[in-house]
Parts: sequence; structure tokens; C-alpha cells
Amino acid sequence: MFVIDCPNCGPRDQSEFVYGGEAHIARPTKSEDMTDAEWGEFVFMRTNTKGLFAERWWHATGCRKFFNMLRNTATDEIHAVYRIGEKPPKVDADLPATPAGEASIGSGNDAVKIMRADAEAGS
Amino acid sequence: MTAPVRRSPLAHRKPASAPDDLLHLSERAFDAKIVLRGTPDILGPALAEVAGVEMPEPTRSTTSDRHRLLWQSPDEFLLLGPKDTELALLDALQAALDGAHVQIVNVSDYHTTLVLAGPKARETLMTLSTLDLHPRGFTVDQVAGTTFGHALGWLVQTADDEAEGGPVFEILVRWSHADYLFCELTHGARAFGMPESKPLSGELMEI
Amino acid sequence: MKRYSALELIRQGLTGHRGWDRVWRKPEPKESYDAVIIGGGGHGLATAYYLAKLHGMTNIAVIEKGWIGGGNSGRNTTIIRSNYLFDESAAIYNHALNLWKGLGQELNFNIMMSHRGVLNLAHDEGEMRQLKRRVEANRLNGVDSEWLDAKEVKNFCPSINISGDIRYPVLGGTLQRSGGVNRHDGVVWGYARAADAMGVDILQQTEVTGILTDSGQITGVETTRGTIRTPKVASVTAGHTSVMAKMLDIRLPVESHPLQALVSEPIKPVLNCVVMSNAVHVYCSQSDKGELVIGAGIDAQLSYTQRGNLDIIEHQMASLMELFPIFSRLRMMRQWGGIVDVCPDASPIITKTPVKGFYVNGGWGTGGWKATPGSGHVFADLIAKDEPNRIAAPFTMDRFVSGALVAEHGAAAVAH
Amino acid sequence: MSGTSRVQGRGLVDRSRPVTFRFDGREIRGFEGDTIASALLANGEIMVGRSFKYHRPRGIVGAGSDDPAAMVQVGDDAAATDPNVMVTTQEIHAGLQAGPQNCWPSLKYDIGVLNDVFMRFFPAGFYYKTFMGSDRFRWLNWMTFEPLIRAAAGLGKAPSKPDPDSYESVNRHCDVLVIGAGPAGLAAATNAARSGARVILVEETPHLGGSLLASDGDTTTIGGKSAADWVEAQKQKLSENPDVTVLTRTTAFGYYAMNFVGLIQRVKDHLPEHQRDAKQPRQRVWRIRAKQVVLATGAIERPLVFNENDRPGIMLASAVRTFLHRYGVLAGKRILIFANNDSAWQTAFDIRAAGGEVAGIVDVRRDLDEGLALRALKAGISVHPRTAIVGTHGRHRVDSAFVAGLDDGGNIRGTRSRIECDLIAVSGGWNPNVALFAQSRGKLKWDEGLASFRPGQSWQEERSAGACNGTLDLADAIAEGAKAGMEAARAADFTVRAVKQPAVETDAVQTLNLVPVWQVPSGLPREKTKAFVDLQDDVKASDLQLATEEGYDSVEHAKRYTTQGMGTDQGKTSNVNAFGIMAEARGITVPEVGTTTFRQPYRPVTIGALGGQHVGAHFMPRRGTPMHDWHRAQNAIFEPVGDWLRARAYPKAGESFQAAVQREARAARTTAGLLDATTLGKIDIRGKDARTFLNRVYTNAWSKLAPGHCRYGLMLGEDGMVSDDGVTACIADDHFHMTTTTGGAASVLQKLEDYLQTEWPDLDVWLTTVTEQWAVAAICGPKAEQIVASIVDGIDLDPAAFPFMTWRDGKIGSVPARVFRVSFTGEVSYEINVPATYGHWLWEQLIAAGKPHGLTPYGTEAMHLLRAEKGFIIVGQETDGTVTPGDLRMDWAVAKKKGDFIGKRSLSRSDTMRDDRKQLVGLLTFDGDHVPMEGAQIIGTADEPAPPVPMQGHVTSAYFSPNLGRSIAMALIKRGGQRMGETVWIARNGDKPVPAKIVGYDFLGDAKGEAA
Repeated sequence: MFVIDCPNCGPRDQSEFVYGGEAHIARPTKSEDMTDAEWGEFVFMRTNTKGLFAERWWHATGCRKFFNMLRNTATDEIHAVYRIGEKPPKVDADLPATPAGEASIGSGNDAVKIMRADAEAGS
Repeated sequence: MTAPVRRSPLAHRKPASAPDDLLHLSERAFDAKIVLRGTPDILGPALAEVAGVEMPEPTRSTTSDRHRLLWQSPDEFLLLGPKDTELALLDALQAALDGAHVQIVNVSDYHTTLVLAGPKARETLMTLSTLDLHPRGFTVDQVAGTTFGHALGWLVQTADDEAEGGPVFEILVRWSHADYLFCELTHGARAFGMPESKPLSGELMEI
Repeated sequence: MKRYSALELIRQGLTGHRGWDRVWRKPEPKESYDAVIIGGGGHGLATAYYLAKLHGMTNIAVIEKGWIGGGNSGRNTTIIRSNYLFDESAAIYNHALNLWKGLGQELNFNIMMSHRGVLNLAHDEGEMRQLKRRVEANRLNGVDSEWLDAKEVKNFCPSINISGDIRYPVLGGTLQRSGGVNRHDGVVWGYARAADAMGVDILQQTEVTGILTDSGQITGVETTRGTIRTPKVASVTAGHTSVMAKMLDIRLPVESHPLQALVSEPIKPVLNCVVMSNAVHVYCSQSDKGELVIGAGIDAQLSYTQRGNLDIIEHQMASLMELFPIFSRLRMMRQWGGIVDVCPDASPIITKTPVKGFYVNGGWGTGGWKATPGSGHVFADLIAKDEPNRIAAPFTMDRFVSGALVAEHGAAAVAH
Repeated sequence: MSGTSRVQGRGLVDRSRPVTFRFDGREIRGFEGDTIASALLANGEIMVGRSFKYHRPRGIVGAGSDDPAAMVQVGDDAAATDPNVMVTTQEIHAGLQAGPQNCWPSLKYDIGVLNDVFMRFFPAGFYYKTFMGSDRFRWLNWMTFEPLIRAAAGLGKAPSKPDPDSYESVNRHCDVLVIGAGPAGLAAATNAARSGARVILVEETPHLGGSLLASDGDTTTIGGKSAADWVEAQKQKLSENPDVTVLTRTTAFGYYAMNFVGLIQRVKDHLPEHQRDAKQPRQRVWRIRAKQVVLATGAIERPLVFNENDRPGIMLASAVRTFLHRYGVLAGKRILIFANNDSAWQTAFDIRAAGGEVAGIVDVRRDLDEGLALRALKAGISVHPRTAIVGTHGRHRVDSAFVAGLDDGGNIRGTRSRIECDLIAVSGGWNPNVALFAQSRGKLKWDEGLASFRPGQSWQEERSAGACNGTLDLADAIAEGAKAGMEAARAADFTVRAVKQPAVETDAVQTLNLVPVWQVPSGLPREKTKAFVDLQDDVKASDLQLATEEGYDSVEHAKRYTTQGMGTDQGKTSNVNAFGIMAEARGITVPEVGTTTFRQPYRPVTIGALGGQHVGAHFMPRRGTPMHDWHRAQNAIFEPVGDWLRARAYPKAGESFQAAVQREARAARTTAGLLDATTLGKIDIRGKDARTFLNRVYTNAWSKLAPGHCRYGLMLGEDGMVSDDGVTACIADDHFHMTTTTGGAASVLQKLEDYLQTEWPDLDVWLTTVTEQWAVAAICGPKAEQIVASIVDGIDLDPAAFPFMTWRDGKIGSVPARVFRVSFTGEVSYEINVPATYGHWLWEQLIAAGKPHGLTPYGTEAMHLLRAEKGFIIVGQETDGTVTPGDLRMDWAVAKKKGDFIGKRSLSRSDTMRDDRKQLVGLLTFDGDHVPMEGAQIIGTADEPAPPVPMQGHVTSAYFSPNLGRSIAMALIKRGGQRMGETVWIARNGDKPVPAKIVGYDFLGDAKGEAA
């Protein structure tokens, strides 16, 4: 389970939180002017990013506040937590190295990766 | 009509203890409980005036003679007071905060309070809680809204290990989770000799 | 291709098993193909097989970044059923079920299709209503399905606990007798072998790094083994559907979540059918090897790590104890996770895209395995003809514009 | 036989405490501290079971949890029997019963051995090639053969009765978690603990010491102390530190994300029945959150793969040492050593020192260490360099080995000779135990010297020390452990000063000089060589080679095709050998082959323990209302509604459920009915923008609702589908009391908070849930007003003063009550809200006050019936996530002009605008006594044609209405709203469909005439 650093309550077990889906999808204010396709884009379409992903969480049992989190969905590494309305901070993350999004280490995909013989630990 | 009788969610449970004062578990029902939504700068003066409590820092609580104020979120606080004072508190707070962008809600009956005291309180809680309850991780007056197994509640530590009979933890738990949580706590404390209470069950479910 | 049979086994047994053919070749990528299928799972290989067999498209390649069957094909609990509520879903899943029936023989590869029956349990009034509705809809759609009361459930599956004092007592359930389980590796390998025999190139350890277009028309793919020319690219990359689509800047109504499963240590036969329960969140069967195969729930968060959280498993096991208290002393031997693409209506996407020649098959959520042959069959049709057939038509992307969803997640269990 | 193989003065078993247990029906004697394995070996027994596929005899190979196949069924109680228990880890106790599994009729004579006889026809994956049926013999398919195969497969048997034991899980946070209490782990734990950090040390066996317990304690000193004394001193240090927790008999089974580690503690399995504390669980799962982890999980010796290497009596060399030093048991009387490295030689020296007989050392290497050779010479041990075992003999236990020399190409040269022995101690080298490291998603690295994988690059906050890191030398392992412990403490923000680490002096062999041999040549053709890699699943080297030749050359394909490493041991001893054999078959290196995934759990974990205490009565909270006890006392029938238990009906003695529902529903319309409506969700909404907020979340308009008034609202998802409904009351201009469905309470609050916090933070609105603050008794019917009047003060109940859809504050006795004049039945109705602690009292007052008026409590079933008579929907029953307000023909509840609301735009999409959508209507069956099945499908013909049958919709609700004296139903039917008066047919599970007429759904209103 993740430990999520709630901006209000501090680090807590994931079981206290409810996942809130992709962040920064603003609800259109003039939906009546939108085509069905544009509206469908808002309601259904998601980037579903593999890699650094901005998402929302709700601290359901605690402060009951939504907040944003930057997580690498290829590795589950949490990089930043920030408040609703704020822009995602720039983070220095080990982003997916290949188009398929395989992280060089830490991904669950074919989890056991073997270091090249000439590689040294920490490299 | 008979005279009004208040009945707590755990009226059917007796306080439970483990031998040698290792642990005591009891219900303290009917505390006055008022939720206050608003920012501390607005709520602060009113609470100081009405209940004599200071605004707590995040994840902490403050106390006065008769009251405890729990931080629940940056704009949500829970005021605890003695039994049967909720209506008076409500009136006083409403008067003190008249016209402000606040919400004042009586939730005295929403929760009841489980009091868990004794040297084995932490270990017992850790059968259900994912919080770091080590004295270094959780201290007196600290507050957390969290899960206890499948129950939800607010945990506050009210006395430390040095206190007589301490440490003491209080859990505010909603009515419908109270019996479950009481039984889970006695179950978790079995190893210390606590008599185990089984959750009420046996409702007829079949036609 | 040397045919498999008991006789051949005996013949080979006498000569040290040195005469078996390779199950599939290990070809070098050609410069160009008539179509390229990205994703060597069950669906991708089935698509290739039917393209070759039914549409004569044998100059095609299946590109797999790892080893075939290594994604959700190798990670699911192999439950086969077709008792879906809506006509559209019943049509595609039942199409698949009918194909499953003779598939082992057709592929000359034992996929261990075991039609041992699938029970879906109801634990409250709302579920009863919903499941009875499903039984009737299934029956009228020609899908084998029947309602059992609690005693009949017990008769069919003696190891299940139907006592009235569990938290959510078993009130009854639906039974699809033709449902069951099969062997996931067998299916993948069987399709691969049969497709390969017709000339399909299976390119493993080959990753697609880019998809090439010219004026809105597919022209090829870039791979870790060079550029391949092709007018048609079909993505069948469950879990990674969005990642593939992103190469062409296409967004999909898909979110990828971890879905976990586990097996117990092998034991002698103790569970004779597949048991599924939504309210208690359990699905369970026993493999031919004797392991209990247990599916856990979906983790809420989006993740591509093929890893879920332990608390999901813990709750799953507590739930299992409700229905099967006799399993308590058995042991979890191995757990793993897959990535499921979930669509908002819990139905798949089988579609053309704004890029001509680019086809997407994904979003199967937890329902992908059981659809494998049906999915491959209709997807092959779409790729060959550039038009979805009757069965595939409801599952195009258009429904997210018009609103004509195929909302298979069923009724919310809400009541006053 | 007892004690014949015991070596005096060695081992941790307590010789003053003999223990008798039963194995395979016979009494076996051992001592406290023995495992089943050590006790059996002490009695000269080694065969314990049969293998999975070929039913070949299987004996004890390892001495711990790495043993591949020595499993038994423990206990013969139908409820508490345990299958697949490892004899090498199960401690013996009085009353213990163990028996072989997977054999019939007996261990020695097993009919399943036929599979062995026909082994040549059953290579890897043979079942993929047959049992498919043929055109002529379709029945010869999998369904025919599967039952036979299922019966033959599986190992032990599951209990047939529910588990009498209990389990629990507990949570702990710590600064440093040390896994493994061997020399490195002990050093790590003591050095981390010096910093003041909270340390948890986990040891799988009952004793701390690890490999030190498997060596001759007299020949090794650490810091001047004997190894045993050093271990004792570390133990003492740890036990004196209040911030240290030491857990023995505890296995770290899973390393999950963010340093969450699962431990399984076997609390009572080693104790006889009478010593098992009823207050303790059988097993306990520890859910550890560690800031830092030190892995000190040691190394696992790997066997050599040679012809006929699976006979009982072929054991790991390290296991022979462990049985000798830890249990005081010489596992054989004449022991042959077979190795490719130095470490196994220690076994020979130890056997000699213990007075045992060594049949010789067979070593495949050409260049042997001169010092070792000299030691062997001195000990009188014959050494056979450049020699291999090419075959073995012996029925249920090995009795001799055939050896032959090797040439420079590694092939057999010369003739075979026979060496008599009753035990072969083998060593193919050591595999660092990297399972947890790999689970943590660290990257492995190939170590040429070890010819194995070891930790390369860490991913989580963890470090490896000692043998699991590839450091086999004792002094180095201790130093590495100490360093890891201190580094971990520092990384967890503690300070600790480095101290001098103890000097180690030892005679024990510390070198390896390994020459990897993945498969020892036998000089025989492949098909005649029975060289087993995975002893549990009967995977032979030839199976792996066949898999490679057939094209299953990916390591994962080969694993799945052959089932290599897929047994309960997950290939702990066998996987690296398998990778080596695959590499040779493919002509590539082992790291190029890679490894299979190391999956949790490291060792199988009891399912019940994972469920913990949250089973049975503790499974999920049974949420009840303040009136719950009253309902129970009335013998109400309950139903689960989400987490709640609600009274469904109150049958009287001798009354059927259906009759009770009819009686209750009749009373509600003729006299008065009383419903416990407490479970409805309630949200207090306050703020100057509350109306704007309501306008946006409900489909209808809220701008003009005056204080004191209530309004019904529908809530949609952004997809336009109905998701919840309820009545909201205006308390004051800026203050509302919203109700939601019972099941929707939590999700509605979350959704409202979501919009408020993330989309509309500019709105001044606060939300607080008050669901459980209020107990709600809903009283309805002609006598309701009279009854309420008799107990409520301060409210003028005259309909003119207190009209429908308003609310008033009043008092019942001294208790403040809020009364809503709303109705879910169509009758005059009052929903009385009091603070929850007065709920039970209120209910009793109403029952007493209503008694003279025939007040009847009714449950949720009658409630459903009553609302259906009036044509009120239930979200989740009339809706299923595909239904718009228009489909419900509730357009009156949608304000088109008020501006945007959640889901509004979706209502004008092409599909939601279709005029042939299913719409909610009433249905009256021609036969008024026939109540359709809820969920039944609507068709257009009087007879049911063959499938597929076009379906027009389905029955959402159906009841026999006592008030109309006939059945009523609601249904969603294509274009239903435009088809009033039409006849449709309700399909009936193949029986003749029932005709019914489409009518309006208010059976007390517009459809009343039709129903009459």
C-alpha cells in the first residue's frame, strides 16, 4: 500500500484515501456550445498516462480534502503532492525510457531485470 | 408517553477490562459534539469565548476545563463538551458567529466515544490501525481521522504513558460502527486477557 | 506442422522426443507486411489466426515486446462465460463461447477447455433481481443460463457455505453450465502455432517504438528491430492500449488499473466449478493441477506496474472465508497482478480510428480472456474489411460521442 | 531405531524432553526442538512422499523452508488437517500426526507410480498434445480426461470442515526492519539498535543464529567468543533494548511497495494441543511499514543436476551439516559428497569430526585446493577429482552411486564404478536468497564467481548484507551486516558511531572456487537420463531441453511449459540450475536467459491468516439503526442494504413473509404504518451559495424554495444517467438538509465535495454529513396525523398549516424533533427526525401512541410495494446506470432553463435524444393474480419464438398490491411512454408468456382506473 503524504494530515496509509482519477480536467463552463464529440471528450476520454501522471486523491477518513499528486504510473513512485488549483510542480523523475513506458528499474513489467555485466550498482 | 430516554449505541455492552489494569475499554456516551466549518481566524475568537479553547494546530487538539477541540481539517473542527450542553453550545456559537461564513452542526448523536486506556492500548489499537502509534509517532493531544478495521473514526490520545492508568486513547465512532469496533477491540486484546465480545449477529435473513 | 495426437506422443516417446517441430518459427522481420498486429497475447494471436484462416491474409506479423502470452493472457483466472446482460455483449461473448467449444480440436492444441459451469451468486434482493433479469435476457438471447436457489447452488457446488448467518448469505445464483475455465498458455500457444503454420510471423522481443503515417494513413511501424512497412496496424495491447494510441495522439476512454490474482498450493479436488460473487468480491475455481485460482479486486489507482496492494488480497481472503470456510488452512502460493484497461461502460472498444488503417481492440476490463476467440474473430473481420461486422459494431468509439454505451457494470446496488 | 543416528553433544534439541509423534501410522520418537525431518532422519528414515507427476519417491533434501518436495499432511481432523506441510520446518510435538500425501494405497506402494513407468510418454507439456478429441472420437476430449487428471493431481487434502483456529493481523511501523537473524542479520540488528532506532528482527526458524547454527560451534570464534556464545550475546543485547522486537518462527513473505513488508508468524503450530493458548491466534500476519529494510536472508545451496538425482537419500551438503549441528543428527551412515565447489568439503570434515563415515568426495573439478585435499587426506577421506556421479541405485533410498571420470571437455570418460553409500550430500554452489530483493523490484546482477544472481541495484529503501548479497565469508558477512545496520539507522535519521567489528577465527572452509556445472553428464542419451531439476514438479533437464527445442525458449515459456519452479517451493533450489540448463540449450549465457519473476509470497501463507481477524462475525460491520434491537425483538426478517441491515418485514407467529408484507402494506393505507427510515443519507448544507450549488447538482430548480419547504430532486452523473435521488429541505435561506438513498450516502457526499472543492471552489458552501445524527421514523396512513398529534408538541398538524412538502420543528416530550411532511407512499406521511440516541425511545412512543389506531410497523418490502403503488422510482431498481430522467418520464424534474447542472449536456446527445429509448411505464397483467418476476423480459409476441428473441425491455418492479387487489408492475419498455394501452408479453422462463397492458405507473393516480 502507498503511504500518501496528505497535505493536511501528513503521511497516512492508502486505505484512508479514495482515488479521484486524472487531475486537471476542468469541467467545461459552456457545455451547451459543445459538440457531442467535444462533450464526450470531457466525460470519457483520459490520457491514462504511463509515466509521470497528475491524479487526484480524496482523504476520505481524514480531512476530507481533495488534493493532487504526481505519481509515476510505470513505477508507482510518488513525486509530489500539491493542492487543488495549483499547477503540478516540476519534478526530476526517472521517466519511462522506452515508448512502451518501461522504467529502467522498479517497474512491475517483467519485474526481474538483470543488470548488464559491466554495470555497477548505483549507476 | 414515557419520559425521554437516551440510549447510546453501546448501551448493551458493559465496560471491559483485561487483568492487572493492562487495558480498560468503555463507552463514554452523550458528549456534546459540534462540528464547526470555517477558517480558524473566524472560528478562533468564538471558540475562545464560548468554550475557552484555543484553535489547535493541524492534527492536534486543545482542551479547556470542560471542552476539547479537535482539528479535523484546515476548515473543520470538532468541539466536545459535557453531556446535554450541545444545544446551549449551538446557540452560543451561532450567536458568536452570526453572519459569518461558517457551518455549525450538532453531531452529538452521530458519534459515541470509546475510551481505551492502559499499557496495552497501543498494541490493541495496532491490530486495527495503520497509524504509527509508537510514543514517538503519536503523542498526547494528537488527532487522526482514520480506519479501524472496517470502522471509521477519529482517534485522539488524551493521556500519555506516564499518566496514571495511561496511555489513554479515545475513538469517536459513528453509531452504526460502534458495536463492531467495540468487539474488534476486545478481540484484538484477547492476548492480554480481555474477555472477548462477539458482534451482534443472528438477524433472520432468510424468508 | 507435425500434428499432435496420443499416437504421435507414443511414437516420439519411443524415440526420445527428438522429432517434434518447433511450435512457431523465430523469423526475422520482413520489410513489409499486409498488416501488423501489435500485441502477442491471446487476442492478438487469435486476430492473426483468423486473418490468415478466414481472410487469407498470411503476410502479417504479430509484434510482441516481451514473450507471447506474457501480459494479461498469462495473468488472468481463465474464467469463460457469456452470461452478459445486454444483447450486444451477449452476442460477442457468446460468439466467443461457441468458438471455445471446438477450439482445441481446431487448433490441434489442447487448450484444456473445461465446461464445468460458472456460478454467479446473489447475496441481496437487488442482486437477485439483477441476476434474474440477466438469466431471462440470456435465455432469450440463446445464452445458456439458469437461476438456482440457495439449495440448488449447494447441490451444484457442495463446498460452498450457504448458511444464513454469514454477513451476506447466499440467496441464490445463476448457473451457466457451458461456462468454465481453460488453460491460458495453451490458448496462446495453440493460436500462435496455428497462425505461424499459415505463415504469420510472430516477432517476440520486438517493441514498437513508433507508428508511421502519411496523410492520415498508416504506412508502417518503427520497432526495435527496424522499420516495417504496412498499410494496417492493429493494436491489441491490453493494459497498454492508451500507450499505443498515444503514439498517434489518439485519446481513449480507458484507464489502466492493477488487477490481482493468486493461487493456493495444489490440493486434491475440492471445488468443482467456478464461483463468482460480486457482493462478497470473490471469484474462485480449482485448476487441473489442484491450485485454487482466486481473483482479487481491482486496485482503485491507475497503474502500469502489474502490482497491486496487499490489503486487496487480505480482504479477498476474508471474503473467501465467508463462502468457503474450509479453505482457511490452505495457503496462498503465488500472487501476481495484471493491468486491465477499463472503459466507462465496462465494455470493450473494437474500432477504427481517425487514422486510416489503425485499428484498436482493447478496454476489455476484467472480461478479456473469455472473449479471446470472439474478439480475434470480429477484429480480424474489421481489419480485413475496414468495417465492423454486426457483432463488433456496437463497440466502436462512436458510442462515446452518441452516448450509446453498453453499460455492463450492471445496476448499482442501491435501494431505499 | 530411535537415537541411532544421534550424535552426542550436538544440536539444539532438548534431549531431556523426548517427544513421540506419529508418521505414516507409526510412532516416531524425537526430542523437543526436532522437526519432523530431523526426527525421521534420527530414526533412519528419509522417504516422506511422492512427487507430483510421476509419483516417484521423495525424501528430505533440504533442512529448512527451501526443501523442494518433502511435504506431508499433518493432522487427521476433518476441520484442522493441514496439507503440504514441510517436514523440514514443522516442529514435532506430542500428538502430532503426519502422513504422506499424493500416494495410494501407501507411501511405499503407490499406484500412481504407473506414471513413472510410462514417463517417456509424458514429457513436459505432453497434455497440450493430446486429449483434444478427434473428428471420429469427439468424446475423447478434455472433458472426458479432466476428472481423472484432476483426481491424480494436487498434493494434500483440504479440510472438509471450517477451520477451528483463529488468526489476526497487526500493524507496526519501525525504523529498521532486519530480515534474517544469521550472522549478518544479527550484526545489522544490534548495530542499528545502538542508534536508538526502532528495530524489528525477523527470523524464520525458532532460533537466532542462522548459518552459525549449522556449523561446528567449537571451531569458530567471533570476537573471542564461540559462535554460540556470540549469538547469545547478540540476543541478550537485543532483548534488553525496549525499541527492539525480535520475531522468531516468522517469515517475511512479501516485500510490497513503499517498504511495506508482510510477515507471517507461526504462533502455535509447534506446540502440542494442551499448550496452545486459546487467547493467541494460530498465526499472525504482521503488516510492517519500515523506513529502512536490511535483507539478511542468507543463501540457498543449489543441488547438482545428475542422472537419477531424485532418490531419497540425496541431500544438500549444507542440509547434512544443518541436521548434524542444529539437530545432532547424522543423516546417513555412509555419506558420499558430490560437489563442484569447496564449501561442500566442510560437510565431509564435519561428518568425520562427528564420527561419521564419509564414502568419499566426488568433485567435478580438476584443480582442487591443496589445503583442502590435505585436510581430506588427514581425515582419511578418499577424494575423486574430475569425477562425476552418473547414476544412483536404491529403491526407496539410495544405496550406491555410480561414478565416472570426466575429460577436459567435461564428457564422461572411462567406465563407471560403484560407491556404496546411503546418503549423497550434493552441492552445486550457492544462490544468494534474492527473493525479497527481487520482490522489492531491485535489479539483479550476475556474479561470475558464484555463478548466480545477486542484488545489483536497489529500488526501495533497502540494502542486502551477508550471503544474500553474495558475501559468503563469515567475517565479511558480519562486517557487511553491521555496516548495513548502521547505514539503515542513519538513513532513518538516527546517528550511530561506527565501532570495531569482532574478529572472526574459524577452521571452516570459507572459499568457494566454484566451477559451474548445470547438468552433470551421464554418458547416456538424453531420453535415458533422469536428471531432475525441480523435484516437486518432476521437471527433468531433458524437459527444459525439449521445451527449448520446441521453441518455448523464453524463460517464462519454458517455465510454464515444463512447470519448472511452479511448485510450492517456487523453485528456491532449482531455478538457477534450470536457467543454466536453458542457457546451455540455447547457447547463450545465464544472464541472457534472465530469470522468472520472483513473486510474493516467498513462502506459502495461510489464507485464513491473510483474512486475519476480519472473518466470520467480524467480516464487515453490521450497521444497524437505533431501533435495530426493537426490530430484532419482533423477529423481523432483515435484508442487507449496502453495509446496513434493514428490517424487511415483521411476520407474526405463523404468518408467512408474503402475508406479512400484504398486511403491512394494507395497514399503511387503511390505518397507519411505521417505517424505520434512519438509514437514508443526510447532508447538512450551509452557505450563501447553497442554492446555486443545489441548482448545479440536482436536475431541477432550487432558487425559489422557501424556508420550511422541501423538494424532491434527481441527481445525474455527467453521462446524464440518474445516479441518486432524494428530498432536500430548506432550513433557512442559506441552509439545507439533503437526503440521499441509503446506498448512495457516501458516494453522494464524495461527489458533492469533489465538485465543491475542485470545480466550484468559489462557492461559499459547507457540507457535513449528519446521516447518523438523526433517527428517522416515517409514519404514514389515514391515522398518521392523529397519532403524530398525540405525541408531538409545537407543530400545528392541520394540512393547511403544515402542508405536503414542508417541514416543522417541534418537540416530543422534551426532545427536539424535526418533522418532514413528505411521502414515499402517497399517503399523508410524517418523517420524524430526532437525535439518534432518542431513536429507540421515539419508536416506542410511536408504537404505543399508534396502538389504538392500528399502527403497523412495516419493513422495506412493504415500503417498496407502497411506493410502487404510487409509482415512485427506486434508484437502482428502476434505474441501472443507463436511465435518464426522460426515460423515467420524469421530465418534470428537469429544469431546462435554469442553467447548467451535472449531466445536463449529456441529455442532448444523439443517443439520449432517441425517441425509441426504453421508458418507464406501468404494467397490468391480464391475469391480476399473476405477479411477474422482477427482471422478466418484455417481448412482442404471445408465443416465445426461438432465440434470439427481440426484447423490448424488462420488469423493474412487481408486487401483488393489497390495496388494488391485483398485481402491479413497473417496466422499462422501448417507447413505452407512447404505447399506453398496448399489450405486451412477459417472458417466463420458457413457459407461455403472460400478456400485460401498458399503463401509467401511478397506480393510485392516472393508472388507477385501469387497475380497478
